Amino acid sequence: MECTVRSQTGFDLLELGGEVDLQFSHKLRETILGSLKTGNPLLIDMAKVSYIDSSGIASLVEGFQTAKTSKLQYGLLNISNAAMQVLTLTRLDKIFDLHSSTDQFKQKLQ
Amino acid sequence: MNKINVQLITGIFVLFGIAAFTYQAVTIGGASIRPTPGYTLVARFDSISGLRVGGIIEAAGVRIGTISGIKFDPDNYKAIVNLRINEGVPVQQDAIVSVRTQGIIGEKYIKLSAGGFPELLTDGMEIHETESAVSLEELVSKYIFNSSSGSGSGNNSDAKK
Amino acid sequence: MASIAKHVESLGAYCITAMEQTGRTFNMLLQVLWELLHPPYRFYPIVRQMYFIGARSLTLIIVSGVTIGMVLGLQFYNILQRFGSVELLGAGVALGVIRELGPVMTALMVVGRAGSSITAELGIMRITEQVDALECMAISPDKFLIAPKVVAGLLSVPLLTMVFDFVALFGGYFVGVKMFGVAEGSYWNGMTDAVEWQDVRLGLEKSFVFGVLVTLICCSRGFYMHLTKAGSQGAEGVSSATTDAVVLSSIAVLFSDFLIGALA
Amino acid sequence: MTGNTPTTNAITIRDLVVDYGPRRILNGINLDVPHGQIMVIMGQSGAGKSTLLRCILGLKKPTSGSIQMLGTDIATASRKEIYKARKQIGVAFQGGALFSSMSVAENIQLALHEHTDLDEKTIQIMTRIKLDMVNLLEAENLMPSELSGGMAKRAALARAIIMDPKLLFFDEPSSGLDPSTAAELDQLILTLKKGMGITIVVVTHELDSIFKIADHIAVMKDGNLILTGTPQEIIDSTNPEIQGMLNRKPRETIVDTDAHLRRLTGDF
Repeated sequence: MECTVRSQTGFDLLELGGEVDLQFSHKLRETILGSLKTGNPLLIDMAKVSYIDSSGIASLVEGFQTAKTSKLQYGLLNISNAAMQVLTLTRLDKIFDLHSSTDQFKQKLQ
Repeated sequence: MNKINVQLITGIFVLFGIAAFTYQAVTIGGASIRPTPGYTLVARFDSISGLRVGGIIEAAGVRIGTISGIKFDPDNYKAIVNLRINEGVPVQQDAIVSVRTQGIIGEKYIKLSAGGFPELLTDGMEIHETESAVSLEELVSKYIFNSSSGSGSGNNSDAKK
Repeated sequence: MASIAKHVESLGAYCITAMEQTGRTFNMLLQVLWELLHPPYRFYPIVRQMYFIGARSLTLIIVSGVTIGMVLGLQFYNILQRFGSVELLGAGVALGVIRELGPVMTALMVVGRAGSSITAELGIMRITEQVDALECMAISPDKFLIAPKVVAGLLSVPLLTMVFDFVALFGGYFVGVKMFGVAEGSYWNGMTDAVEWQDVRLGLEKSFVFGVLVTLICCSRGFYMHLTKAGSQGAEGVSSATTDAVVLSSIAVLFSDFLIGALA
Repeated sequence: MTGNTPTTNAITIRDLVVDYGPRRILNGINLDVPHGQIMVIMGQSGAGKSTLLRCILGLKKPTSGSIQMLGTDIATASRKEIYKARKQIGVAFQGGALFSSMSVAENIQLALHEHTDLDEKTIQIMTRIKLDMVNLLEAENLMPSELSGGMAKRAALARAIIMDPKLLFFDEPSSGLDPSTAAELDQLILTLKKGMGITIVVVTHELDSIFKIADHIAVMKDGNLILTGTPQEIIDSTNPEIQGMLNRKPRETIVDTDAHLRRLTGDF
């Protein structure tokens, strides 16, 4: 699993890739929660996610809830097919803020 | 079932059990964490039949120590008894120790009678004046057959028939 | 002739079953030991089982302990009074309770209260495929189900025995001192003089052995229910396995009590 | 791991024989379960379906033969290897087999608690995701004894998929359920296959659900696998036994009055 945070103007971009499974999802959780602590909005790029299981989804959900309570914008970017299937299955595609470009997210920030 | 409740009750149970054990082991069983302060004397008896390790030593009816060990001396067929005397109880060189019985069929214990010498015994020394256990059978037979020998005192080697 | 042969045959079959069961129980002990030596170590399940086997038996143990102490006090007083040595009452009650009755009675109470339900629980888990479900989740039933119960038995039975002994001494005290007027000092001093650390230790050793023996037998009868004749009988099988477990572990307690007494 | 050869099949069974005492229960079974598809093992009770399932799960040692499951030969593997393979599978048992001393949520979380060191919050969200999938969120804190048959089966399914298994076994998903609940479960099985790409093995004798969910069907009778194929192949089969099973004809169309009377009264 790859999981790196990059500072952009006005928000943080988390690039997620590879297989997000039971072994790695606690690292994902820590990264998301750590990033949100800085008080910046968070956009998670999921273009390179080849597999995500429900523990990964759970980490995304927890991040979403944390962002909501601290009134931060929290979005998912370029969701890969593999990830989209799981999101649809768990009916979370209707809950998360899904974006197809960084600009879309930036607009929302203003 | 409440989690905290389970843990609390189990904790109480464990503490209760350990307390009950400590009571038995220390108060009743006589196991002590530290040895009671005192010193050990040695005495040789012809017969101590019935005496046990842990038995009590009395002087004037007061408990002044415990029997800490019993060994057999193969050289002269005698019993070697280690007497643990409490601190602060002086034992004179000519003090007399005798094996006695509580009641008619009760526990055997050791009675210490004071001597007259000013010199006191110290740790590891031996008490020479000993009186052995009185055998009930012996007493009865003496009474019946009107044996001429004196009281049931020690140094009688005909105790066993 | 034929009927004699048949009897001999059934005796043989019985012996083979008994050997198999003993073997399985022993095997279970080895499994439990192996699991206990390997991580992960979990303590909460043991606490939970100690609550069930130990803490919940406390009332029963206290009531029966006091009763046994009172009975001993009464009986010993009647006997000792004839010899005029009622001052030995404390010693008699204490030795009887600490060396023999405490460990044995406690173990039998645990068999009846906790042992039977251990067998029933495991038997039901077996017939409703709960044990299989555990296996399929890659969770060792030995670690998850059996080990906490055996450890809890090993710890709870001695603790219960100590409680039993403690209250029994007071039961004897109540009858001897309060009812019959034995001198209070001679009751307690007689006890202190007569009981040695070795006696307490013997009682304790017995109760450790009983604790393991009882939980192990009850666990193995329930857990391996499917391998016995009872296994194919569903609910009825659970009840017969439970009865078997109670009878067997009671006999095991009494017999090993004799063995330990003889060896010590 | 033994035999970690890349195969296209999730399960490969070769010449599986199981004896129980003198009785032969499985008589040389050969079966392939391809990845990502639903295999239904059907047959009447006593045909050996459950024994086959127990063998695949490693709950029963076969007399001979080999069972490759996700690259592990279950028939010969050590306990450790079997446990490792089992972490990738989920099993929903017939009666649910929920642990009666734990609530539904605790049941579902158990494997996560035992096998992972995930955060408690993550575990809770995962549990709720799975409960939501089986439409059982409201039963989270109920005890198994408070569940209806259908709820227990759904809870068991949620427990089986909590670790996101590659392979899911479902023993009699619709037996003992009313038709609408059964249909709901069938739909759920299909969703799981599509959404998560799980290979699913279903053991059942309910014809209605078989043809709704199956990609492949294996028909068993008296310890033998008499036919394997797609649902269409099964329907088109000319095998009289299979036709008998499918049509469920009455045993005798013309009743021999005398013989039947004798059977009932017991007079011979």
